[in-house]
Amino acid sequence: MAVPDRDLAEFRSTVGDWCRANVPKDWRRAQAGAPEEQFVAFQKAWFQELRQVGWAVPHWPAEWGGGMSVAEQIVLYQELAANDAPRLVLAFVAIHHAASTLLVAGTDEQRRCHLPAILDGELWVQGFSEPDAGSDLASLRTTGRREGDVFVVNGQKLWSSGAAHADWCLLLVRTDPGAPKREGISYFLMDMRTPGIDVRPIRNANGESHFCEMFLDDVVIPVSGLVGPEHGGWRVAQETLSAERGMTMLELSERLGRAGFTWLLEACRVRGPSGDRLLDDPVVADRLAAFEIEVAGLRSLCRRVVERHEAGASAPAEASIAKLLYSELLQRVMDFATEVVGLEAHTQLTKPLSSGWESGAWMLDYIGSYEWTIPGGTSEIQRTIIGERGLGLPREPAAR
Amino acid sequence: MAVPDRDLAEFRSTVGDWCRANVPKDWRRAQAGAPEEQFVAFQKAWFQELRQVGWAVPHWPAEWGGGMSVAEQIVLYQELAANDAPRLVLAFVAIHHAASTLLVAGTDEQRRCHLPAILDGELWVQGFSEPDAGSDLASLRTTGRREGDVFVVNGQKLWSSGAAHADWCLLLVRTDPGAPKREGISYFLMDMRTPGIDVRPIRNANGESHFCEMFLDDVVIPVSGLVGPEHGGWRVAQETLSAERGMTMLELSERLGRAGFTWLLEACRVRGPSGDRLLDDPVVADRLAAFEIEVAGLRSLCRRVVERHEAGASAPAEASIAKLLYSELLQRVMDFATEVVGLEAHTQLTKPLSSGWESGAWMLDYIGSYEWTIPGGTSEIQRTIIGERGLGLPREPAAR
Amino acid sequence: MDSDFGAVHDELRGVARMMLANHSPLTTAGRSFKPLDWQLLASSGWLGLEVPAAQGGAGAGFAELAVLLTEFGRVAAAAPYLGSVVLGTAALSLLEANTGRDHRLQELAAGTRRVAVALPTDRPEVGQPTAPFRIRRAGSVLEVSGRAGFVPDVVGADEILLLAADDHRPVLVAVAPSAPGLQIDAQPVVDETRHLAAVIADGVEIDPDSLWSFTGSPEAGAARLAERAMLAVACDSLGLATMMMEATVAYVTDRYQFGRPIGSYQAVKHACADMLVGISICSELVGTAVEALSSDEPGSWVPVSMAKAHVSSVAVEIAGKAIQLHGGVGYTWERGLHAYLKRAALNRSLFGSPIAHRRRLAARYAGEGNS
Amino acid sequence: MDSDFGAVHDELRGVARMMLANHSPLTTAGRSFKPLDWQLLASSGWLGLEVPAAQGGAGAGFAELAVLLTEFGRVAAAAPYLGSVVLGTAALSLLEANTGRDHRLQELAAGTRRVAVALPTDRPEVGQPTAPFRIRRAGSVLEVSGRAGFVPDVVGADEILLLAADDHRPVLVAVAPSAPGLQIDAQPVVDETRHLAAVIADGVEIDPDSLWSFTGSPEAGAARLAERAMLAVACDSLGLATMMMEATVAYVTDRYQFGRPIGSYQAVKHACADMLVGISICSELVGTAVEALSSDEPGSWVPVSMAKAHVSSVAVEIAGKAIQLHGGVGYTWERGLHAYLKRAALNRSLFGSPIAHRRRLAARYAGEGNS
Repeated sequence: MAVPDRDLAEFRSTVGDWCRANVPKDWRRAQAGAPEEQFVAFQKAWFQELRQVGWAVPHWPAEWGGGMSVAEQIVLYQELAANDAPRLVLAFVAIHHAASTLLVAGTDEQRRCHLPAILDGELWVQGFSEPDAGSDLASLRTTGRREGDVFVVNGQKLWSSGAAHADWCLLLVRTDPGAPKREGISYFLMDMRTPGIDVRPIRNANGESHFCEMFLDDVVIPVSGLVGPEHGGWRVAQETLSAERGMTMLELSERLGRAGFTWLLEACRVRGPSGDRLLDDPVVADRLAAFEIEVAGLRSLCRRVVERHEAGASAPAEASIAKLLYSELLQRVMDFATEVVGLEAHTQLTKPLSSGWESGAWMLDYIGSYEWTIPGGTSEIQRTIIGERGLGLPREPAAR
Repeated sequence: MAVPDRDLAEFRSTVGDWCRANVPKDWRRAQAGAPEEQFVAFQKAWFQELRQVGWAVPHWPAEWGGGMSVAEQIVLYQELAANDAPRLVLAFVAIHHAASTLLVAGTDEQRRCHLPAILDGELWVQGFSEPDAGSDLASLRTTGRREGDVFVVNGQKLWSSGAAHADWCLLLVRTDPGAPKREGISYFLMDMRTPGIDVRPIRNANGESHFCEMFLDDVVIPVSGLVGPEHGGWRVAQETLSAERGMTMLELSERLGRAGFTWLLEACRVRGPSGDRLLDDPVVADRLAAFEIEVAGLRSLCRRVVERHEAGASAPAEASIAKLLYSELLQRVMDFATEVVGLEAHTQLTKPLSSGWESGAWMLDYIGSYEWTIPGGTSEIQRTIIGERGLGLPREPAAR
Repeated sequence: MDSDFGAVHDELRGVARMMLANHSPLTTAGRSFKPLDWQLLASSGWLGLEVPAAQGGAGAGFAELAVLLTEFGRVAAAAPYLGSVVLGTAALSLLEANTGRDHRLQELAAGTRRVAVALPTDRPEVGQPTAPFRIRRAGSVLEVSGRAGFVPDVVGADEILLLAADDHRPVLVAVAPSAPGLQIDAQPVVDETRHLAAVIADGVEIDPDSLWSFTGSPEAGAARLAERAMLAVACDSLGLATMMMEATVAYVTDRYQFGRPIGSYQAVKHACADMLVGISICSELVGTAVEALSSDEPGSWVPVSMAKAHVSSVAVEIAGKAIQLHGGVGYTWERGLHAYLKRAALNRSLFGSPIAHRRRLAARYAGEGNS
Repeated sequence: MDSDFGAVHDELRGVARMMLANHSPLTTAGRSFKPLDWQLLASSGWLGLEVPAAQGGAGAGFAELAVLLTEFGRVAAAAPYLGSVVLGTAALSLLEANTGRDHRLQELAAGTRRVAVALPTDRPEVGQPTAPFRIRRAGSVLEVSGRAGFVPDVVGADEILLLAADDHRPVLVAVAPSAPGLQIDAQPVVDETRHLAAVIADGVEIDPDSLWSFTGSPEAGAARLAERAMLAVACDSLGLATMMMEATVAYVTDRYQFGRPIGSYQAVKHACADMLVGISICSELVGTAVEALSSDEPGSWVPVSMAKAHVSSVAVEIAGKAIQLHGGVGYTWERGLHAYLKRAALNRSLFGSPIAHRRRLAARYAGEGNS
């Protein structure tokens, strides 16, 4: 997969030129606090723009419309970040989790049905978490009763980000209540137009409503919606969930470096009423340098993680290391930015949804950072994974 | 126990005047790196000086030579710290642990035998910890076999600070191997001249040897050496061990504030070759201020802890809070001092043993700080105690 | 872990906690941040706590006020208490006596008048607040001009007291919100429990009877006002941090994952322990500062700056950790924890950042002598 | 978690780890800090790693040296490697070619000569090290004077190279330890694995043949030397931190308390996880800096300062945490962990404190443009 350095440099300038020509200049201002429909329309349009140049799903196999080398993907995401292109946040589950599920464990028919549809704009939602199954995902209680060629599903899902706009859902359901908790779960593709699905938005700490609750009342899913074996869904979820995390962490760490840290520097260069700049405070400058170092280390680490993953030489738990580092560093940077920018940091009341986890609205960004330290395995869970899988430390005794 | 403010002010000036007249001016220099015998002689002499003015055992009951109010003790320890008087480190176990054990659980005869002797210079050592019983003290394995009027003791004790100089030992021994682990332990007073006791010094990380291993080979202790009921020693240890911790934490926090922080300030005021002072670096100044605040809070907390203890209104786990705060703050201050003072901090190769945990030999003091975050319940254990006893959080499930 | 100012304080605290119990964003499911009922506060005697009995107040001191402020912090109370009571009543009390003043104090205690005080909010200089307004005398006409940002509780106030320099001497000037030349720009912030505004005066003509001098040293009076503001915020942060700890302890005791209450896991338990340890120090720092300010100790700014710097920082950490330990639930609007984090972060920046306060403290080290 | 520079590096690392396995203070029970056998290092080709093949060396680069330096850090090796190899050989390599130089390189590679290099050790200025010595020309007589503290590996060196200013141009001057006017004061430090000394020259007369110019820009040559010193220390800290993590993981897996291995407790497990996370970042920073320095990138001081600032700090934290998690055993002399903490703390201060390096980095932000 080695791509000559010269070709990479050329690709970099191609992406850069394209971005400068095509990234809407004022998208952040226009999208900050924009109504939901406008956000959805913007995301769909941007997805098609990227698709046209072949950069919407670079990580997919060539036969489905991707086929970009990892080295090129790294360049692509670095340049998208450097040019502050909008992120594909709305299609995220579709192009990552849904696609990797289909590619790894789906049937040919499922793939043919959905992968092209995703390219045309089909949106997906995750239906995994439940009120009593957060970190302990395997304790989920949504039930699926088999009746001939269909399953009848009842239960409640939580934190289903984007459910309001989704066409399809990746759903984990307990289909064998008698089995040990990880062995009675099936993995389904659920059409969101099926009767019995009630989606209610949940306002998050910033007042946004991209999270949803999903109530499932006798929802009928045909057996053809199964992914992997009946009752064998837990393994499918494990294999497919984290498939694309490496490249996502790389993209986000690039954005933290290029957008987040750079804007913080800019904010610290603004001259106050008395002509002084935050940067002139050596205490602030010292902290900025410390953050720059950590961000540089994180970006380097993320590149290494995707390269090693590509080479089949991943170190154990390194995806957890990257996630923990990114999320906690993001949080500390945003907390610090809120502190030093001071009262002005509290006056920005909206931020665009199409960004990375940094928008320059520091207080909102600080709060938003908890969306990275909590979901997808809390920082506490990540540390346990790193200790046990990364270092081989003994597990805790099981609860009685 | 309310002492009028005026009397306290007068007492404060009495102690201050006495210290200025009696604290040897150059004791730190003279004692730094001094041979063991010189340290012991110095400690014994200083103990007698304090005893003469009634300040060696102020916390003991009046009938045994103490009887000072808590308010006065606070003043006493504040002034001893402010005037950099040597600490009674050699007699520490004798005047605190041994005395409180005797006062709380000893017989009249034991008290009459030992309390006056301690005033005359009798030294004690703790024989609690063992190689496999550190944080989990109750799992100790030293055995005591009853044979008529005596117990025959075999085993190994560790971290017995000052055993080389001790006359007597507070000893925990498993006397009923069949009982649950906390119910088969007895508490003894052991004469260190008894045959079968082999004391070997252990060098610590700083190269000092005040810790010892103690090997017990068929050591015979008469039944009269029992404190509390046979097999009932665990409760005795629990009741008496932490008795004086509050006042000790107060004394040490005063020394951290008066000696430790003040010396750090002085070190930061020294002009370097180019005429600059560490203090002129705003990054250093900022950290110094942060430490000053924490030390102020700690000192205030320690005063409150002893006052509440005196009033019988102790909050749960507050002794653990004080110990955790002191030990970790000490460690952070010394680490920071080592960092900012730089290479010079590494050139001080000795420090006096009669000090608090700060001597101005920053690197040695930083290492020495682990003597507070590890023994007496590691910081990890303290946090568990604070969570469970201070906040009522549920315990971990027991190991299988 | 509240500080213990004795039985009177315990009673005041108990009453306040009961009355405010249902006003926390934790119990109102984040639906609204409705201000507390002002008349109820008046009838509880809380508006006139420091007003002399002669003017219908309780004649108490800052120590009692601090108890209430901490309780308000516990429920992240949305009430113009900071502007009108902590600063307004105190500003008037610090003035030389005059009938206008006494009359106003009476109305403040009764709840029939509300005021705001425009101090420098963002970067306090070492020792002495700089007046953000200045007086100009043109013949017999008096005018005030200047600007103060982020002034608490201006909108809805019947009168605004401006800290102004009258030939370098700090004085207070009372202006009506409707005065020609006075502009009030609401500055909405992420924290919906606080209401701030910029006050801009451009040659506002003032009645000479509305220009008041501080009793004693004008500089000391202005400094005292600023210290009250700083310490009030520290009390608030202490209260909200305590509430966050209690809510977290309750949650992690009830919430099970992997067959155990999550509070039995060391990662969670030790994080809660660190909250208690942090609050223990905060409580001491606030107690020391309150005592110093109440008893008018010289140099009271030292413990006040210590408390403001440390407590306002620790409260953000604790509120953030509370959200983290509540997991996804803690990140919802409904659960209300966000209101505490936002308020804690705003508190950190109000009336001087922690870095600014530490700089102020560190300036004392510069001399070669003892600190 | 070592950086991967390919198969050659893996082999070098493997050989080194095997050869050094029994030299760690962890395995020698802290009995001594005996220097590694210098002739053994020579016969392994480690002394001439960067010496050209023509002079009997391996003709390798700093990337290979970095592998060894990290392994030396793992065992807290007591050897004059920093002074004689990292700085000495490199200093000579950076000089304009001359027979004296080539001859010396040959002897250095063979282990028959040892040198030390006196650079400013404590507070490096932004960008450019200031020469601690200066040349004075009195007629045809050349003299050097000045002082450098904490110079590594001076005692026992056959020759000392002084970084000196010759009319503001940095040059290197070779002096014999016995030269009249040269004073060497050993500066023993708590860390017994390092040997430092102050070098004081008071009008030491020098042979004109011993005054050497750097190839190319003299400033660049001097800067390159300083960067090598900084990065060598960062490599050392990375190695020792990694060893501390591994020793801790092994200990907490074996040590039982309350019926469980202590590594099964979250407080311990998460602390170990944080070590791995910290080392992962350190490893990246070192890798990036080594690449920049090896390939002579302009601006290589940026990744070098980043690595020095961060890695040398994190290593102290990790070594300290290792002692803490080992409990009482970790605090004994015998266990040897203390040697790592002492060396880590010394590394933090050698060749620029973390604060100084961050100040240097932050100076880049001052412009209004992009960083």
